[in-house]
Amino acid sequence: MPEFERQTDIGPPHYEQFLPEVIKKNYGKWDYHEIIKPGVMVHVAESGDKLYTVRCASPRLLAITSIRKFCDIADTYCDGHLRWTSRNNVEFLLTDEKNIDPLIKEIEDYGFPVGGLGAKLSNIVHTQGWVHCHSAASDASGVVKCVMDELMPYFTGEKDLPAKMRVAYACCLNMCGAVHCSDIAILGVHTRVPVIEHQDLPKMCELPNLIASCPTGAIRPATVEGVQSIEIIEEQCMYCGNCFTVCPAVKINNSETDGLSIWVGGKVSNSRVAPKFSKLAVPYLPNNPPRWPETVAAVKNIVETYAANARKHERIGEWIDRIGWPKFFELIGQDFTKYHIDDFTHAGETYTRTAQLRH
Amino acid sequence: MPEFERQTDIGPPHYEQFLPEVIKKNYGKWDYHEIIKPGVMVHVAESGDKLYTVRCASPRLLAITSIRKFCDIADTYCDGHLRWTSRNNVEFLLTDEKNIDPLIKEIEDYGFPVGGLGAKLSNIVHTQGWVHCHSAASDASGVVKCVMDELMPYFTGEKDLPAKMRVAYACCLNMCGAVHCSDIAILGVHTRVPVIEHQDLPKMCELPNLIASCPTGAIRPATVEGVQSIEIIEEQCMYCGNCFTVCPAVKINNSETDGLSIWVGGKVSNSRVAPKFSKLAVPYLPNNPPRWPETVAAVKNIVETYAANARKHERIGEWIDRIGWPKFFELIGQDFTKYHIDDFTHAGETYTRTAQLRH
Amino acid sequence: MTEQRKTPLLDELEKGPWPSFVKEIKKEAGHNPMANDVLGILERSYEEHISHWKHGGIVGVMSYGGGVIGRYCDLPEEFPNVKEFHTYRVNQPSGWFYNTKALRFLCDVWEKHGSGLTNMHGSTGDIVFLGGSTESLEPCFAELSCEKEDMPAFDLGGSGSNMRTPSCCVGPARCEWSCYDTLDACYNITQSFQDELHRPFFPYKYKFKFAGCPNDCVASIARADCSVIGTWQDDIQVDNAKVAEYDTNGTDVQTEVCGLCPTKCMAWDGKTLDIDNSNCVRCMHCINLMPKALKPGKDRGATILIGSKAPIIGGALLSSVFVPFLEMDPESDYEDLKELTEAIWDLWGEHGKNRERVGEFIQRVGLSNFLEEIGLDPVPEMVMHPRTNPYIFFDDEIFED
Amino acid sequence: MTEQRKTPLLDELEKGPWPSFVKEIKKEAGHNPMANDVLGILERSYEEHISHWKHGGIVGVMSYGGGVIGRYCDLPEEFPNVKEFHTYRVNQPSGWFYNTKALRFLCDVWEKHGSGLTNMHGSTGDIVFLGGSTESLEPCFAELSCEKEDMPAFDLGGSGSNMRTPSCCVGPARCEWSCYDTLDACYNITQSFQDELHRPFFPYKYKFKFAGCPNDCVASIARADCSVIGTWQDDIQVDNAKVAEYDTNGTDVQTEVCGLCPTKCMAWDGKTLDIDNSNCVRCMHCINLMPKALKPGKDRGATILIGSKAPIIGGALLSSVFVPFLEMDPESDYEDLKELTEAIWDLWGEHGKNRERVGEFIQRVGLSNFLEEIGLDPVPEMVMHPRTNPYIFFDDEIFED
Ligand code: SRM
Ligand code: SRM
Ligand code: SRM
Ligand code: SRM
Ligand code: SF4
Ligand code: SF4
Ligand code: SF4
Ligand code: SF4
Ligand code: SF4
Ligand code: SF4
Ligand code: SF4
Ligand code: SF4
Repeated sequence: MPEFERQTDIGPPHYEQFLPEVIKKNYGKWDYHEIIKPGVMVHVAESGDKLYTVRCASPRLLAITSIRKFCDIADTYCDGHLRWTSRNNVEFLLTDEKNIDPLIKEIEDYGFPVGGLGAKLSNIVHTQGWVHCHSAASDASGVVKCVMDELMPYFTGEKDLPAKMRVAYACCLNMCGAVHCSDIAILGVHTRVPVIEHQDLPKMCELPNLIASCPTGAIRPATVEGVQSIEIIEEQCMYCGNCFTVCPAVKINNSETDGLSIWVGGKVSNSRVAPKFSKLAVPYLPNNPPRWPETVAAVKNIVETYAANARKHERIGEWIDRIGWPKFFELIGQDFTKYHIDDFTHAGETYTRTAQLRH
Repeated sequence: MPEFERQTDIGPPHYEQFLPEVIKKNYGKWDYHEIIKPGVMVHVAESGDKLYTVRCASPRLLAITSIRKFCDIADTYCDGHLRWTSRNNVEFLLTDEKNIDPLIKEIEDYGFPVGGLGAKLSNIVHTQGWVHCHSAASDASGVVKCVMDELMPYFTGEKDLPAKMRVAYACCLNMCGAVHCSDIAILGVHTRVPVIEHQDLPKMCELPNLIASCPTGAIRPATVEGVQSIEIIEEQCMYCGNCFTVCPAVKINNSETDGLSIWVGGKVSNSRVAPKFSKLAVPYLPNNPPRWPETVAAVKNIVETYAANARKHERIGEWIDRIGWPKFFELIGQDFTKYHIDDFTHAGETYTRTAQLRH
Repeated sequence: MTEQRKTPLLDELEKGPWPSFVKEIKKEAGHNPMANDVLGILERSYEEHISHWKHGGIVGVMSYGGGVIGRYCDLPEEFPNVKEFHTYRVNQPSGWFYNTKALRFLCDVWEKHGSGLTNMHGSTGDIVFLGGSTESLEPCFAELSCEKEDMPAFDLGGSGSNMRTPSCCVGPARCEWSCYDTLDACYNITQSFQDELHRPFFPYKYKFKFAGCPNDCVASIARADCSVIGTWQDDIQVDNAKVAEYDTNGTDVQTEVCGLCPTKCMAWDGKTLDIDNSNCVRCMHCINLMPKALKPGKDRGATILIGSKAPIIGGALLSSVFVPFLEMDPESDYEDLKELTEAIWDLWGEHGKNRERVGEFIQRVGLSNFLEEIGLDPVPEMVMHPRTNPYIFFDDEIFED
Repeated sequence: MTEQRKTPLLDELEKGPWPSFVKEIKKEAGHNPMANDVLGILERSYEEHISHWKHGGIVGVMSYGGGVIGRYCDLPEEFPNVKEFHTYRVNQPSGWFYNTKALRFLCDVWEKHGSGLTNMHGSTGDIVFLGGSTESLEPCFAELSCEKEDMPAFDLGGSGSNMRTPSCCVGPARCEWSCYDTLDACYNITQSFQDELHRPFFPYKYKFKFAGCPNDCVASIARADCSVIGTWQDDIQVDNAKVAEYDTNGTDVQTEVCGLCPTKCMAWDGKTLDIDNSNCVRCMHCINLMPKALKPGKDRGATILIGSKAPIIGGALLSSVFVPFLEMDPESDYEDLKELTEAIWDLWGEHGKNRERVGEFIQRVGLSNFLEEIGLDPVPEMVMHPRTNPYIFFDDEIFED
């Protein structure tokens, strides 16, 4: 008999065992909450009980060493309870107000700043990048680190923002970070037609799947170098890389020409205005590790322009809708190019079909 | 030498010769206008000159007898000057205020009511119908007459409206009346797959054009009854009749099943909100000449519901956008059906992609 | 003269207060056999719920490819006088202005050559002569178009795959808001493109409509391949004393005017109407409500929008912004507009598919490509918002700096 | 133990105030060869601007079709310890709540079997164990999943064409606005569909996300095939005294609260907040701004929306309304939601194309047809507006009355 007897289809452990007592007692009976200082909030229950939350940043990629350190801290101050947020921040759950400051000191000393609550910049949701993924047009963790180094005051609350700001990063058009509805999205882009390894292709890939994978129908079957392979109609290829996703013999990665693009104005909440997609702001910036200065500068410029100009409670997309896209491009100093105009299936729906214009 | 020597490419006569003196003098120098009573307005020039306009209805289909009568009236009161509007009303142009009432009496006695100015219902823009067109799913002039008989108080000003109301009629999906952006549009619809006269088809029609004419790609070449003809994939046909437009052998008209549909909420002006398309309100009403009672009742119901509920200056589409479509359907007592949900190219763009809902 | 047709169903449409088209037909039917037969065949349609007209085939006047819509009935034995029942599209004068002399002339010609029935006007804007025989086409056209003393000559408008008859709003002739001379522009364009109007050699129809301001009283944005809509660049002209008058005489300026401004760029404190003109989108609403107090600015011109059309084939389109602001000085002879138009016609003429309107063509090839070929720079005014999908066709230029 | 890799480029990323992932990797690289090699290969990517990972092929644990993403590097000679570098997706507990005991257990297991590196959490919500060898898969999984005293067992989450690991917001555990029990619903659905989670037999992935209110703190509307978003049917609960307190303590209630309400359905006169609840669209804005004074109504449940996804292939989608209001009583065991889900899976399973997400499927077959097959009536809430094009597929039923 093996040491450990595998079980299948048991599902995740039940969450209840992980809830602190104060939550179990007041589950579903919270009355209100208040942010008491940057990164710290209190939830008050109908019973009068209080739950304090201290939120700290995380690079998402965590060593078990760090997780164990979090455990030590949680054992000391939180009766062993903590959680992660949907944006990869860590939340320590306390009942004793006196523990807040010592906890903050300890976690910040360990290198994890506290903040991100309320009308602030939160953590950048991101993806694998060169750390683990084959499709990545750029690294994920590295770009995120560089951008957040620069924007940290908006996380910790040293600098103010009109409203919540959600930045997201995805390393290719698969968009695992679901960056398509972010205040600011940084997106890795391929910019060249894939190179086909014809000799490998028939062994590795199924032709019908491969052909069906292309959003613009750029792929057609062809006999090349004596094998049943494919050809790509160059003018129809917009480098999405989906052919590579289904077929490793169609190489999309390119160390010279892969780069980054920046998108703005998306949101997810239904608050005030309906959820929105992010729209293209900066079509292409070079891949420039280790510190991606062009990308960092571009993002910072957008954040600062927004912070200086938007009204209270306005997410960046609401602000742009109020001032108009021409003004936005003017303010951030970005040329409007042919790349900004949609040319995919529903492109016509984005054309301005009114004479309502600012002049 | 013929009696009349034809000239070509001379274009229309120059408009200037048709302008009354007061217009020539004040051309481009009008200061303001005022509606002084239903159907009558005055334009005051910077010079202080005044131009009065009396607007009267017309069925658009005019006998030369009537046009001559208009000429008599214009000669009597308007120094021989009149014009038509973009919605087929007649405008008599006067400088002497005293002539207004006699003119109104005379034209109304002749059967042409005065009105349609300002926040009123104007004339129904319409098309040929059974009077002249091959494609017509219903008559145009007849439906228009019946609807306006019922709604005339909104034209003459006896009854009030919150804003301008533009109704339009088109007898088939070609929409020659450009009804697609009307407050209320009445649209003739075919509802059955066309019947193909295979023996005639090859003689009368070019196959590639015919196949390309179908918006849903329902037509494919086929040999039927021994000739090179086409077949229509029934499930893909939505009866638009475009195949009939390009090929007389594909018969779309059907005396049993052709009918009418009603669309609401479109507009053209850029005032307040951008121009909008009309949206489907009532999918199908039977073709019921000579008085089309179902259609008249449905239009009247919409107009009355709007008049009773909208705010001042709100066009019908603006009103519906404020109260929401569910409420609109409830107020007019119309079932929401599968026909109301778009299923053409950009259908997905019309789905509700927010949790913002009234409950 | 044959007896007037019996029309019990149509007679129902003589009742009621709105002017009756049946009465109109009957006004001619007593003395005009074509009018009488159209009454009869229409009654038949009312009985049977179906049209009795057939496709036209090619009829017209010599050397023109358009201007006449051929029409035949499918019951020629019963209604011999409308066996052929073609319509003429007679090009209307700018703004649909007439004097009675010209109108009487048109009536006389049409009494002589046709049914005596008209549409004033067709949806595109033409004077429509409703129903004439093939034989009558040439003599009728000759009489309309011949040079005569003291009486203007008329020409035919468009039909088929050509430029269609342009039309325009009443504009400076009677409207205080007209931001350019719509009548002149319409006349000028019509005259400049007579060949394109009369001889179809486009992929499909091409319509012009000229509106003097964003109220768009000719519905140009909904039904013109080229919609020319007047607008201005500088500040709205405000007379605050007059605003105050409106405010005391029944217009709640804050609620009705400022409150409905689409960008909420105005405020009224009882004395001054404060307009943030940089955020005014030239919608006209405030001006519409207070014509005595407000006027468009003085730096005027037009926005050029392209591509509106009815649903067939790809779905209806509204026109979309092509040139945000174009000067429309009559002195310039509208050279810019003409150059753009010719560039569009060249491109679409060469690459447009059969029966593909220019709005559909632009969507098919992509607005960016279209602009590049025409030689216009993309500007953000052309789109409601930049693209949301990441399917970007990058050129090598992105690698330059 | 080999020497720690030299990483001059990555070392640049140890600088700066934000927590450094390079530091994280180095925390393990000193004693874990896999972590050390991933550091090395990543440095290479930084030098060459390119990924050194290859497609995975099928790796996994026995009897499961998902839960592991296979990964190999293309430089196995140089970096032998990451020759195989698969990730495990370990199904997280609802709401990402942990106690330190469970966390330490996870760390211990991963120290033993893998790189010691994790993502807390993956974008879908899983605990991601970043990098293990093929050989380690079974023992690691066994240790995670085995029954043990006083320590919860963990299972794998989804990958491939199956149900993906559901996730949910913190909900009633800490949030005063949760309109249903997100943690319970997420747990219940996950447990009920274990087979669908572990064994891919769908056309493509299918994701669930549960948000307790329209703030949507799990971004469900943007990235879940089924987005369950809490809402309420009755009136917002108002404590006017508390509204007044906000008004005096720095919130301009009229401007900031009422003025930003999307339907402008509220007014504040200094004493009473008057809400026209029939026009409230449950956007949460007013409640967000004044949590002490306002609360969602008491008649609570959820809106079910379907179909959001990333751009590939047809363009990104947001989820669209499928059931405007569904009760979410835990007592009901979420039977309605499960029934609807199974109906969708059956239909899409049978007719969906390979790699076609359900949102794309609905667009392809048409929402009306989809609803008909599922057995739901169309309601106007499902669309922003009715159709604008006249291309209607009429059935014979229109002739009945
Ligand atoms: C902890 C977390 C849920 C979880 O289960 O993990 C959470 C928790 C709270 N959210 Fe959230 N939200 C969380 C992700 C989100 C997301 C999802 C995302 O960012 O990916 C959204 C949608 C974002 C978007 O629209 O793009 C989100 C949109 C909101 C909003 C609406 C903001 C707006 O006006 O658009 C509120 C209301 C507010 O802040 O006034 C809100 C409010 C709250 C409150 C105040 C709810 C409460 O009463 O407890 C919580 C703490 C406030 C805060 O962070 O400022 N939460 N919240 C998530 C924290 C993420 C983080 O680490 O930053
Ligand atoms: C005579 C005519 C122009 C022509 O060259 O023939 C005309 C003339 C005027 N229009 Fe117009 N409009 C005329 C068709 C239109 C159209 C086109 C149409 O209906 O097909 C529109 C767009 C309709 C739409 O949006 O669907 C139109 C939208 C307006 C508006 C904007 C109304 C709105 O708020 O949406 C105004 C401003 C107003 O009324 O306050 C306006 C205002 C005016 C003024 C007041 C302009 C002026 O200062 O002289 C004119 C008379 C007022 C009136 O009718 O109430 N006119 N006007 C057309 C009369 C048609 C008719 O017989 O009823
Ligand atoms: C006479 C007129 C209707 C009327 O009663 O006023 C008319 C009548 C016809 N139109 Fe039209 N159209 C007329 C204005 C329009 C308009 C409105 C406009 O120009 O402002 C439109 C919508 C705007 C547009 O251009 O898209 C219009 C969109 C169509 C279409 C659809 C075109 C499209 O691209 O979607 C067709 C179909 C076609 O061209 O094959 C069409 C075709 C036709 C044909 C020629 C029928 C056919 O199948 O070929 C009709 C001849 C009817 C007859 O027997 O006399 N007609 N047609 C209008 C022209 C009179 C004039 O010259 O003043
Ligand atoms: C690990 C993770 C990113 C991360 O760093 O967190 C991830 C990683 C991958 N995703 Fe993803 N996706 C991850 C969440 C997402 C999300 C976000 C979400 O689930 O909320 C999305 C967008 C939402 C959606 O589902 O549309 C997402 C959209 C995709 C797509 C595009 C799917 C589409 O329909 O558009 C692909 C391509 C595919 O499936 O072939 C993809 C494919 C992939 C693959 C398997 C690469 C591939 O070509 O097959 C990546 C493996 C990377 C690696 O080496 O580990 N991944 N992927 C996320 C899963 C972790 C977890 O289980 O918690
Ligand atoms: S976004 Fe692309 S490159 Fe990044 S993890 Fe997802 S699939 Fe891989
Ligand atoms: S990269 Fe995208 S567009 Fe280009 S061939 Fe591959 S799938 Fe098609
Ligand atoms: S709408 Fe259709 S039926 Fe009516 S005139 Fe135009 S083409 Fe003929
Ligand atoms: S009626 Fe329309 S949809 Fe049907 S076959 Fe003809 S063109 Fe196609
Ligand atoms: S479009 Fe403008 S300028 Fe022309 S008539 Fe209408 S309101 Fe006057
Ligand atoms: S024209 Fe329209 S946008 Fe401009 S100030 Fe007036 S109402 Fe506002
Ligand atoms: S979605 Fe709503 S219920 Fe859930 S945490 Fe966010 S605010 Fe609270
Ligand atoms: S929830 Fe939103 S829509 Fe409802 S009253 Fe509050 S702000 Fe208005």
